[in-house]
Formats: sequence, C-alpha cells, structure tokens
Amino acid sequence: MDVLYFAWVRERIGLPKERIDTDAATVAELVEELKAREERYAVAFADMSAIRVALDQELSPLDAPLKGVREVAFFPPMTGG
Amino acid sequence: MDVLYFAWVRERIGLPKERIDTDAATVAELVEELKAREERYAVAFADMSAIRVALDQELSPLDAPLKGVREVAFFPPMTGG
Amino acid sequence: MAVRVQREDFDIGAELAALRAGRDDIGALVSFSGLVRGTAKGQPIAGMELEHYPGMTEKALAGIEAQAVERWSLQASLIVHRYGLLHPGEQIMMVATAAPHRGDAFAAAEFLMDYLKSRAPFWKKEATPDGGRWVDARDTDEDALRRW
Amino acid sequence: MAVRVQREDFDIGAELAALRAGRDDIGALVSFSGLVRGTAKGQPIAGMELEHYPGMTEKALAGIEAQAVERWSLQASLIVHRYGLLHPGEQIMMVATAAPHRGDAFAAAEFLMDYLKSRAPFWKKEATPDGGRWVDARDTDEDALRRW
Repeated sequence: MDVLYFAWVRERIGLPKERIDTDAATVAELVEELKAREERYAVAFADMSAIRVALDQELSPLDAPLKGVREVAFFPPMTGG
Repeated sequence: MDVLYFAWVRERIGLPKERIDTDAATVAELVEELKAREERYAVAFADMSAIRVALDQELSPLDAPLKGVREVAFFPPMTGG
Repeated sequence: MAVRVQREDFDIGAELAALRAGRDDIGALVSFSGLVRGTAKGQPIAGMELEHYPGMTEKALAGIEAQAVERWSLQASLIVHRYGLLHPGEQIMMVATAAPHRGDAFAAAEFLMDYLKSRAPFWKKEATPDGGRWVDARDTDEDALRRW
Repeated sequence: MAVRVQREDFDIGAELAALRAGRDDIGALVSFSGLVRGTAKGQPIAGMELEHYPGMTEKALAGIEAQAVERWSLQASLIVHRYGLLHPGEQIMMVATAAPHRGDAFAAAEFLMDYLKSRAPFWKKEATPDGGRWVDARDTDEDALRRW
C-alpha cells in the first residue's frame, strides 16, 4: 500500500510517500512494524497521541483494520483555517 | 418641544413632526394629553405596548420625565438590519 | 470603527479590503450583509422603503459599536446601513468585524446584528400586491438580545 | 455549494457577489476570512507555508459543507482555502454562507470554520527568526467542535 506523511511527520521520516508491503492487520500494528524497522520511524511515532491517521483519505482510529486499504496517511493534528 | 413620529405612528398621526407646548411631567402624561386632544392621536397611541419612545434621541421608558427634553419621538418597535 | 448611514449602495469587497489595508495584525475578518428578499409571508415584494430617524440612527449605531469594542478585542469594525427605496436582491446593510482570532470576530458581528435589529431606529415598509405593509418586529429578535 | 483548494489569492467581494447574483431569495450573507498575522508567540513571522493533502482536502471540505447543508437551511455556501507560501496580511481562506435568515447563516459559517480548523488536512509552518516552526493545534479548536 501507499503510505503518506505530512508536516513534521514527513520531515522526521524524511520522505513524503513510500510503498510498503506489510501483513499488519491494523494501523497500530503497521506503526509498530515501522518503529522496529528504523530509528526515524521510532522518532516520528514516539507519541502516537500527536499523530492522526487517514485510511483512503478518511480520518480513522489507530485500531482500524488495514484490509483492503490502498492509502495510509500519518500526520499531526490539523491546523487549517 | 419638538415631537417626531415615525413609520405607522407618523402615518396615523398624519405628520412627521410638530411643535407642542405642554406642561406634562412625563412621556405618559404627554401621551394622555395628545389622546384627549384629537382622535388621530387616540388611534396612534391606542396600544402603548407597540410604541417606543426616544427622548433627545435616546430610547426611554414611558414614565421618563420630560423636564429639559427638547425632542420627543414616538415610533413602532424597530426593524433594521 | 466607523458607522455610515446612506442612501447609496456599498461595495462589500472594497469595504473589507479597506478594513485590512496596510496591516498584518488581523487574523479573522467576519462580514454580514442583509439583502432584500423578493417574497415575504408568501407574497411577492416589489420593493422596500427603509425609513430612519436621522441623527438618532448614527448615535444608536455608534453606541452599539462602542459596546462591541468594549466587550471583544476588535481591531476594526464597520456598520453601513442604507435607507430609502430598495428592491429585491439589493443590499440593505452590512457589518464587518476584525480581530486577532475568529471567536471575537464572530461574536462581535452577531452582537452588532442582534442589537442593530432591535435598537437602531429603522423601519421597513414592504410594497405588496395588497399595498404597503410595515414589517413587524419579531419576538425572536427581541429574544436574541438576552443572550448577550 | 462549492469547495476550492488553490494556490492563488481570491477576491472575497467577487465571491460574495457571485453567490447572490441573479437571485432575490437570500436574506443573510455571512463571510469569514482568515489572514496571515505578522507575529506569533511574540515573534515576527516572515511567511507561512501551508501544506495540505491533495485529494483528501477536497473530500474533507466537501464533507464538512454537506454536514452544514444538512443542519441549516442554507441557500448557498463556499469554502476557498489556499496552500503554499503566504505572507503576513495575505488571505489564507474564506467561507461564505447564504440563508433566508441571519441565525442560520451565522451558525453555519461558525460550524464550517470550527470543523475546517480541526478536520481538514492543512498544516501551517511559520518562518520565524529561529527557523521554521509548525503551528500547534490549539486545544480550544478541538473543544470548539463539542458545541455542535
């Protein structure tokens, strides 16, 4: 699936988008998998209360299932307006 | 003093402004004096709950004293905006 | 902080641009404009005559604006109200409020509108097929003042 | 009912004129515009970079607008939000709402702003003398959603 990062999550991970093959069943499992993979993910995802998730462009909770999802995005709380 | 009328109060009394010499101590007394004077005042002031009063261009209650007042205005509830 | 009572129409875009011209401290700009509707109580309205009390109108509007300035941290505000004969679709009046944050700008604009509706000496007479009809003050407008 | 996400500036006067053009059923027109402030947390701001999530942004804004249309009797509404590098004094975004009466127009505009602030995928980075600084979401913005 495509994984997108925005704002300081993007800066900490060092890229805006990547393709990730995973067997993770939920967003939370994907986060743990990435944190274990490299330090930059561990830094970006250190405080998950500061992270929001969108699955196929819909805001979703951390325990949402990934089955069938094509695009996952991680970003900080939004500050539009 | 100058007495001004607006909107349907003006239409019922038949003029926008007149000079009135009175010894009335309050607005309410002036209203009674006018109602006794001519039918058109009695019609305009039949329901005083539908009338607002300004003394020297400040909204004022019916029992406000007239001493020193130069301009009295009678009109319906306002409908600006 | 300004109040204008005029027969002529106004350009809301130009008014808003003037409010923020040359400054960079405003974060939130709210405007309200009131328009003449083509129907009222199920009847077509050919026009609306807006009568006012020259002198008191300006004082009342300035007083309402001063209250808003005291209650909220406004950086700029404007009230423009027309009088005379207006037609459906035309602008009747506008208020605008500028503040660092949106909460103050919205609250002040609603406060100005609520007070202006019931405390500024304007009266509307609609031209209906049955003749002229004075618009009644709505109880809900008087009620709206109680929230402030 | 329309949503636009764009790099270019917009003309709020032209947008409001377009909303009411050719119709006489609108009684109340409310606009909000958000502007870049020249200082933040006591520091001068040279500029603000607005990042967004293309695709999701449009969907989120359209979803928020649809909720407003469902809750209030709106006759027209518009959300325009910019992205890219903006400078102090520049317009960031606007919303406009049109309704027969002012209560609906004001409530819907505030609702759109409250939801847009916390639910549309935009992020602001301010250029300060100490370098770039991501603007933190304010607890008060999240709290503002609870009133709806």
